[in-house]
Amino acid sequence: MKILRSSALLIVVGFMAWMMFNLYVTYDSRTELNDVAAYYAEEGLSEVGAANLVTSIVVTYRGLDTLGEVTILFLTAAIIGLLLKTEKGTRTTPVRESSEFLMTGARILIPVITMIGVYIFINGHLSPGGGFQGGAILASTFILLLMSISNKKIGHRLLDYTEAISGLSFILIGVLGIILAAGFLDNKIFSLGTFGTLLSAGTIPIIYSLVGLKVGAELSNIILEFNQIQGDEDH
Amino acid sequence: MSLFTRILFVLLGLFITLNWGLIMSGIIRKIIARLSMRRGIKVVQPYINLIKNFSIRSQLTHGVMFYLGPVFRLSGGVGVFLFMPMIYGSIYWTNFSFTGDLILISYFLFFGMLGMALGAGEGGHPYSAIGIGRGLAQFTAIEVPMTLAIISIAIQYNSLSITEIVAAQQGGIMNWTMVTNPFATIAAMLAFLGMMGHSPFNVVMAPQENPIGPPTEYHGTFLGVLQTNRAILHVVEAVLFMNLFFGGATNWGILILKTFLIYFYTVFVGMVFPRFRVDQSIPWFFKIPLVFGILAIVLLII
Amino acid sequence: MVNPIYIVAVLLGTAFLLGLFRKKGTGIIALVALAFPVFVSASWFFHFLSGNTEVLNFFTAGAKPPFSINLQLGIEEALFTMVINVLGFLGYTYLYRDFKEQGIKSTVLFLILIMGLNVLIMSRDIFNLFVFLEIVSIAIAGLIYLKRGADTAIAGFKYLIALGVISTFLLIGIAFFYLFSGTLNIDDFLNSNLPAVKGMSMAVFLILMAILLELKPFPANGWALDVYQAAHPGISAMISSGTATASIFLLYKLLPLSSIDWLPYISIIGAITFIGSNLLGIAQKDSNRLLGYSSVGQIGLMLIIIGMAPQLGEHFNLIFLTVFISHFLAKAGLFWISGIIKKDNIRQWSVLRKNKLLLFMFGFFLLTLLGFPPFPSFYGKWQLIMELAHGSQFIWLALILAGSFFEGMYLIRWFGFAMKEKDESEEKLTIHWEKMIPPVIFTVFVMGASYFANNSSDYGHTLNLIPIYFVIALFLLDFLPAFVKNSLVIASMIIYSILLYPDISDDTLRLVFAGIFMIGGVLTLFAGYSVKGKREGFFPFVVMMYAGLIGLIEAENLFQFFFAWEIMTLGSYFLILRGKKSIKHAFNYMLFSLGGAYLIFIGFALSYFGQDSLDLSIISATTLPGWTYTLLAIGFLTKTAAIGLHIWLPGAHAEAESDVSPMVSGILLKAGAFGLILLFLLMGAEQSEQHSLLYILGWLGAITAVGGNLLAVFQEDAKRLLAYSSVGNLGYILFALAFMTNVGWLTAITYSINHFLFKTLLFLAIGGVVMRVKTHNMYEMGGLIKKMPWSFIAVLIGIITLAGIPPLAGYGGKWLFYNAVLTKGWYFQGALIFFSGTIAFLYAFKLIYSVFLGQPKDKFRNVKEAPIWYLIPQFILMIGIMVFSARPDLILKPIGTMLSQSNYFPTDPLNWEDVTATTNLGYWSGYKIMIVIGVMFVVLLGWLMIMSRKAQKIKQFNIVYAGERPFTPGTTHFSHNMFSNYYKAIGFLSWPVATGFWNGVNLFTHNVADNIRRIYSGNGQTYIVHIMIYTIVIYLLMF
Amino acid sequence: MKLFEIEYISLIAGFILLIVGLWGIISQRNIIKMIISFSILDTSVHLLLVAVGYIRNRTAPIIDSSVNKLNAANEITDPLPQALVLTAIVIGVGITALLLTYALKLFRQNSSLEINQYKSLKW
Amino acid sequence: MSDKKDIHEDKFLAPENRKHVVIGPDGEEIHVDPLNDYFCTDMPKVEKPYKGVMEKFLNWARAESLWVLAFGTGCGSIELPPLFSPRFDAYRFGVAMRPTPRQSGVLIISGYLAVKTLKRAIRSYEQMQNPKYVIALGSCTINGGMYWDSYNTINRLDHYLPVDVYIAGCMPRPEAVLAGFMKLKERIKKGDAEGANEYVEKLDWYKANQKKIIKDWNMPDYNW
Repeated sequence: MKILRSSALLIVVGFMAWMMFNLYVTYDSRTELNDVAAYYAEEGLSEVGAANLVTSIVVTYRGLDTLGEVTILFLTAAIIGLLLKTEKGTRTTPVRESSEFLMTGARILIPVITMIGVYIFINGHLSPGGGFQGGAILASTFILLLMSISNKKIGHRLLDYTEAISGLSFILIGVLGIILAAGFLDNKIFSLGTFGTLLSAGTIPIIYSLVGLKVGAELSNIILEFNQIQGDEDH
Repeated sequence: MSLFTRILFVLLGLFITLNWGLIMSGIIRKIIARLSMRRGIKVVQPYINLIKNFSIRSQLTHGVMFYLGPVFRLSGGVGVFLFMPMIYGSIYWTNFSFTGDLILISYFLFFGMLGMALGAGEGGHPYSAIGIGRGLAQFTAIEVPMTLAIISIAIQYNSLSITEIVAAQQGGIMNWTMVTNPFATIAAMLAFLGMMGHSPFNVVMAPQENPIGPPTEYHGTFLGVLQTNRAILHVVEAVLFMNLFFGGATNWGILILKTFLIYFYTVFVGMVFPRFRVDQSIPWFFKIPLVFGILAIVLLII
Repeated sequence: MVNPIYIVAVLLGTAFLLGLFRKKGTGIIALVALAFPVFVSASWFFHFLSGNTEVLNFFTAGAKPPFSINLQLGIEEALFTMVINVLGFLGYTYLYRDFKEQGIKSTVLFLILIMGLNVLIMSRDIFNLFVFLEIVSIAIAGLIYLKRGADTAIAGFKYLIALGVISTFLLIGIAFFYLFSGTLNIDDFLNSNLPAVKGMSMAVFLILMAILLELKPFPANGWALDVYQAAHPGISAMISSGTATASIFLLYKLLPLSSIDWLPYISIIGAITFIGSNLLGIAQKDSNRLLGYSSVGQIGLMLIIIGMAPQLGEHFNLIFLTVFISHFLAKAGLFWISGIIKKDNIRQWSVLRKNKLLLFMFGFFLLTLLGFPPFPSFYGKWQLIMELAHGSQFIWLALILAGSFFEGMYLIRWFGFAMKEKDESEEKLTIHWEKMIPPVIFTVFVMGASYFANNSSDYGHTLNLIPIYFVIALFLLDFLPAFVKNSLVIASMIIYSILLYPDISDDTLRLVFAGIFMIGGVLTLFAGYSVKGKREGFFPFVVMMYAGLIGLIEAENLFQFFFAWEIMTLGSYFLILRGKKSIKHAFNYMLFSLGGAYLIFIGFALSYFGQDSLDLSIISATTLPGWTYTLLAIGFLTKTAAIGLHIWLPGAHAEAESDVSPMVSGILLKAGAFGLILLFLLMGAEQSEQHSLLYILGWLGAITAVGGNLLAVFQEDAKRLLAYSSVGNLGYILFALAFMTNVGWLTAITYSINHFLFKTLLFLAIGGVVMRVKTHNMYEMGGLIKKMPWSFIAVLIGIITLAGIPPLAGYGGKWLFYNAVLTKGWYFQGALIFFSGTIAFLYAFKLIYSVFLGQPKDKFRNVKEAPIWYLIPQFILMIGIMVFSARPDLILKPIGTMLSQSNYFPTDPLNWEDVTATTNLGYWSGYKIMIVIGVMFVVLLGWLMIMSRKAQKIKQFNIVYAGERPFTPGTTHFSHNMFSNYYKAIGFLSWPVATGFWNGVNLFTHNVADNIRRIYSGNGQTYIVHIMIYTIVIYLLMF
Repeated sequence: MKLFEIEYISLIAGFILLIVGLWGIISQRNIIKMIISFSILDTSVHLLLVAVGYIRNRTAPIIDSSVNKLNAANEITDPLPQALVLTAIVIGVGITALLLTYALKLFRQNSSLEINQYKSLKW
Repeated sequence: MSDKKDIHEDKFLAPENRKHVVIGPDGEEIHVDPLNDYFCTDMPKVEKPYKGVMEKFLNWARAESLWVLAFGTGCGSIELPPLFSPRFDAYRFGVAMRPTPRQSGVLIISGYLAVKTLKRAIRSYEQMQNPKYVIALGSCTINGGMYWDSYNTINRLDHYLPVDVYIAGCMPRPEAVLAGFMKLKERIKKGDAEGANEYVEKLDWYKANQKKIIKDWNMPDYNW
């Protein structure tokens, strides 16, 4: 029976593989940028002013996607909160205090990692990196924090506020784009600044900062949610 | 002919029919008695019975419909008489046959049956209802060969008018339907056996098991009315078959002879065969008479 | 005009903003936020509606597409965003309380869901679509858990994992799409005219496949069905109406990407989904899952329509929009109702009866789904079928109707449960007012949509809706006492008849049937006066039925005819459903009616093939006569309950209320006869190729007559007996019509009139009796003549007419029959007919004897005569019978004259000499026969009365009993199994072959459905495998 | 050999991972393993996306000193897929997190992670 | 004593003849008293014969058309069928058997009459129509015959029914029965056979006699 099932599944996956192979054989390596990409390469600098073209695409050209992306994380956090709501705060067994080693390490590392994270999202328009990456790093700080103070309770409020305010600001900036510039999420609300400097590329650094904060807060939130039900497995 | 004269002749005809019906049943029973080596009843015994029944002093009634039952029954019998042309070629004895044709008669036969059924039903006697149930059930089967035969002769003569059918049979025995359309005749005459309610198709009355069927509760005057009807109806039914299959009658003498023979035939069969149950008689009608009926039509179509 | 991007901004902003709040006031804020997009999209929609056709593009990021993402807003987008936003607003209102319980986060999810749906519709960038599709999916995945429980969790898991796989396909597709096209913008791609490469079409295949899978095609939709079943119904409403709308629009939007012609495949997928889901619905008992199947089925139908778009041409919009809006409104409404009553099993929906409004809305939405007139999808379906027929897509036509039929099966069954199943729940139905608002508003929307659909349909006519307005008015007046409404209905019917008369006075045939419908209607309504109280929900449907009947008379084209036919069916269904034990029978009735209606529909469609007008006359010019006529004939025969199709009739007529039975039996059945008349007329007598059909119909009529009458003989239920008798009588009519001769048709019309007169009379009389004795079983009655003499007289007259005994009118029919049979030469069929005529005696006697004669029963000692309002119509009918018996020439002469006209049957007419009818075979003088028999009867009666004037009245047990006395009345009344000997003899002819056959069909369908649905094993992995296999199969089909 | 070029390798790796992921989803009974398989599936798509955007011998799409601003179009790889993959990753994270949450939920309710134990909804 | 009698009567009243209550279709209670409700409780009247020739003619007809109720009570019933055999042929005298008392004029009590059978005989007799005649067959009907001291056989039939003709013998042969018919005819033609009216006139006496011997009366006083 088991063999039968496996072979049946194998046939299905085999067909799938064959299908994908058919797709694969249509691929031929690229030599040229296509029109759209070429436009980004040529006009991106002047239009957006960000050295990192990926960032200018992510934040500006495809800003709506990014908004959606942020929303997805936001959604995820909200859903996890919703799903795990009833199970929180019932921790009965006291959690072992974190080890000295971890606490000390965390005390040293947390500022450093936070700094790196902030750096990454602030410099998103200049170098590889950006809001998501920076946010993720920030969230890792939070994990460390959580681990080091495992016996203390951490409220959601700060994270929620960060999330909400940064999200709102993101949208506000987007709306300002309609009012002050050519469209929603247009970064040319104010001047693009000097190319290559930190405060260039219009709203991109701001947005990326907001995104970084938001992503950090959201991921942290998710982690927090998971963490808070940890230890309940005993019953 | 004025309406008055017509009514006069109708009444006269009715009188003759009634008397002939009574006498005929007396004769027939006399014959039956002789067949079984008895002296048998007096020929006028039916008259005596009739008088006796009308002379019964006390009467009971179960209700209005019980009362109306015999009226319906007698109306049925007299009605069939009224719509039947009795003597061919005579304007005096055609009764009211101008109002309707063969179909009228074949359906008016039910009028009396229905009335009888209702009256007997009102009596509240279970045997009455059992008898009626049997009678109706059997009648549906009888109707099939009968209908086929009627259709057959209607095709044959291209008419539903009895007068025309009789007219077409004039001029000798070879013109009778009996000869020209033997299958229809056989089918109809087999159906006729059932219609007359003699053995083997007398399970309706079946005195031994079901006292006397529908008229169980009828007595005295009511019974007298029923007997009167019976006398009339037997003759008229015989006349119907005579008209349809045996060339009709041009005068009362021939009518009396032919109806006697036709009626006697049913009694004769009854003497010979034992009684069928309903669930035997119905399949029987669906076998032989039905085949003859179908043959009668098929042969004509071909 | 507000930039639609603000919809995104406001919804998302509010969602973020809510994070700042704790509980207080969040609900109101969210509600306001949700009202905003309604306003925006509606303003745009009306902007476009008022003549602005320019499609607007909104850019983001200050750059032009394809480099940035743009949103497009045309009339289509405006419409779809509008409906979604309205749904969102109402859906939120509906879920207000639940959201309050579950906290802000759920509200946030809902806002984002609506936002996502809006962008899905407007966005023109593929990747952006992907992102927002994921947003919608994830939001749904969270909202599923609004109703907490183990089921919900696993449903959510299955949903997510399936969506994960689907989105993988989508993303691969997008990646390769970008690779080959170099753009992500739809418009840009469409303008660029790139050469079709295989990789490109495969990428598009993956994209479209993912969208299709999002639409939950059968059978790769197990994950979605679980969600429907497990989720909070408020959320299921959003999924079913909201996301499905967005997805189908997405598909519509993305279809042009493909270089391969996807449309046939879409149609095939749609057809499989439509039929498959609806078939599976038959075996389903869980209400939410059933709604899920229905949703999927409806989407299948929409897919078919999209796939058929080229064939439908200019009618596409109407067809699609009506079907879409019906599904959208009705499905959301049904889910909402489901959430209010909180019952899982469809049998438990009887709890709906505790709230009239809910019940009304439930029925309303079901009918909307089913596509009955005047609901919008009726127009859509009509147009669709007609166009398909026009384009000779006959298989599609059959498939669509088959799917619709399956859908009808479970929806009607469900409705029956709601109306009639025993309500076992003890507790009161708690209804929060805010949960009632959305379905009420959607009900109003359905009405509005119906109005618009009627106006925008080619065949729509304001006049069509007049009876509907009347029905609605009666619904609104339902609080009035019954007699007021009854008077109102009677008055309106009389007035309408008077108004109608000039229109049809020159067409005797129509006049006769209009007379039957209208006079019969008024007479039967008289009986309604005996009902005390309000009689809620009776009069609207009476009006509906009669409006349908009259609509048939008035119909000038196929559309009007079918419209009226459906209205009539619907009204009568509701009337039949009112009976106490009618749940099963009304279901059968509706099922057969629906089947019949669909056959008629196909018949009409086939006759439309290759023609341009919808006039009734196109039937005679049909290019596919064999199919058309056969289908139409079977369709009408379903209504006249020809043998084999008759099994719905006895129960439906017998279990209906006392005054409904005469309506449906005496009057409604004539609709089928009228349909046949119309059909045969249009077939034309001279079309020799139809002789075989007529010949078969003739035999069928004869067999029906025998079968119906024979079955009636063995009934113990008085009304059932009469119902079977109707089957038999309609057999006569069918037989006579099939002659296609002058006298034959005269016979049929005489029979129609006769049957109307005596069957209405009998049903009224027996109905009155049943009303008093409260049982249908004849053997329980007996001896009622003394209690109900007038009813007895009515029944007596009725059965004399029924049996065709002279002098009453029934004999005229028999006489005409003989003439017709002999003229036509159908002797053996004729013999069968006459045989069945004698069988009629058996049941006629059984009826009158068992009920009125024999032994009176103790418990019926105090019963009174039937109400006077039952007797009045009976007397009018009796007078009618008497007049028709004495002077048949009054009616038959004009009909004969009309039939002798050149376009009917000029040869061999019935001749009239004064009052005597003659043919070349025989003669019949009803008037004289009446006089002769009357005089004779009176004379003999007088004589006997004189002879036995002194008779002693005696009582029931004063019978001779072989020296004994009867035991009890019950054991003395010979009635039960009265014709057992007859059964012994020819009972085998009454074996329930047809019932067995249809039961077998039913069982087979159920088994098929039950076996097929086992593919939904409940295992999430199996569902993924389904998705993969489905994709592979489609791939293999396409490449 | 074309096949050993980096874009082909990543493409093939992507497709193989895709198949592995699919196989894992449909064959592994354990919910956690299914989620892991989903992650693999997700990753495979990211890999594919990046591979699609790759152009051999070009540099990252960041206009810094290593890129000639005026000739950027001929020196950088396609930036768009990279932007897309960023979004896709986040979405994948979201879905994975949700799946895990549901898995947790299921485990809490039924103390089982076998997918075929959860058949209460069917037919 | 009277108390005892009541109990006595109650004991013999058949269950179905006791008063009881049934529920009507509307839920109302209906009180049923079977003996009064099912049976006509009127008493018969004397039916006066016509005067003169008319009555003579009718009596002739009645005499010539004797319809006998086919009701055998005792061993004598075996003697009746041969009456209609070719050897005796009672038909020729207008005698015929009828299965129902409604249509019969002659009741033949053919032999001993047990109390149980007496009840049936009374019922059958009362159900016959006026004029009606009773022929008692055999000595058992005259004085009890060999059952003269039986505990359940009546001794004198004419205490219970008005007898027109007694035919002595144990058993009388069919010839004797025929002779009895002749005798009956004579009586009818003379106008003497008015047993039906006599029965009505002396109904109280007959009923008292009947009730004295029939304990389980169980029927109305007069069976129409």
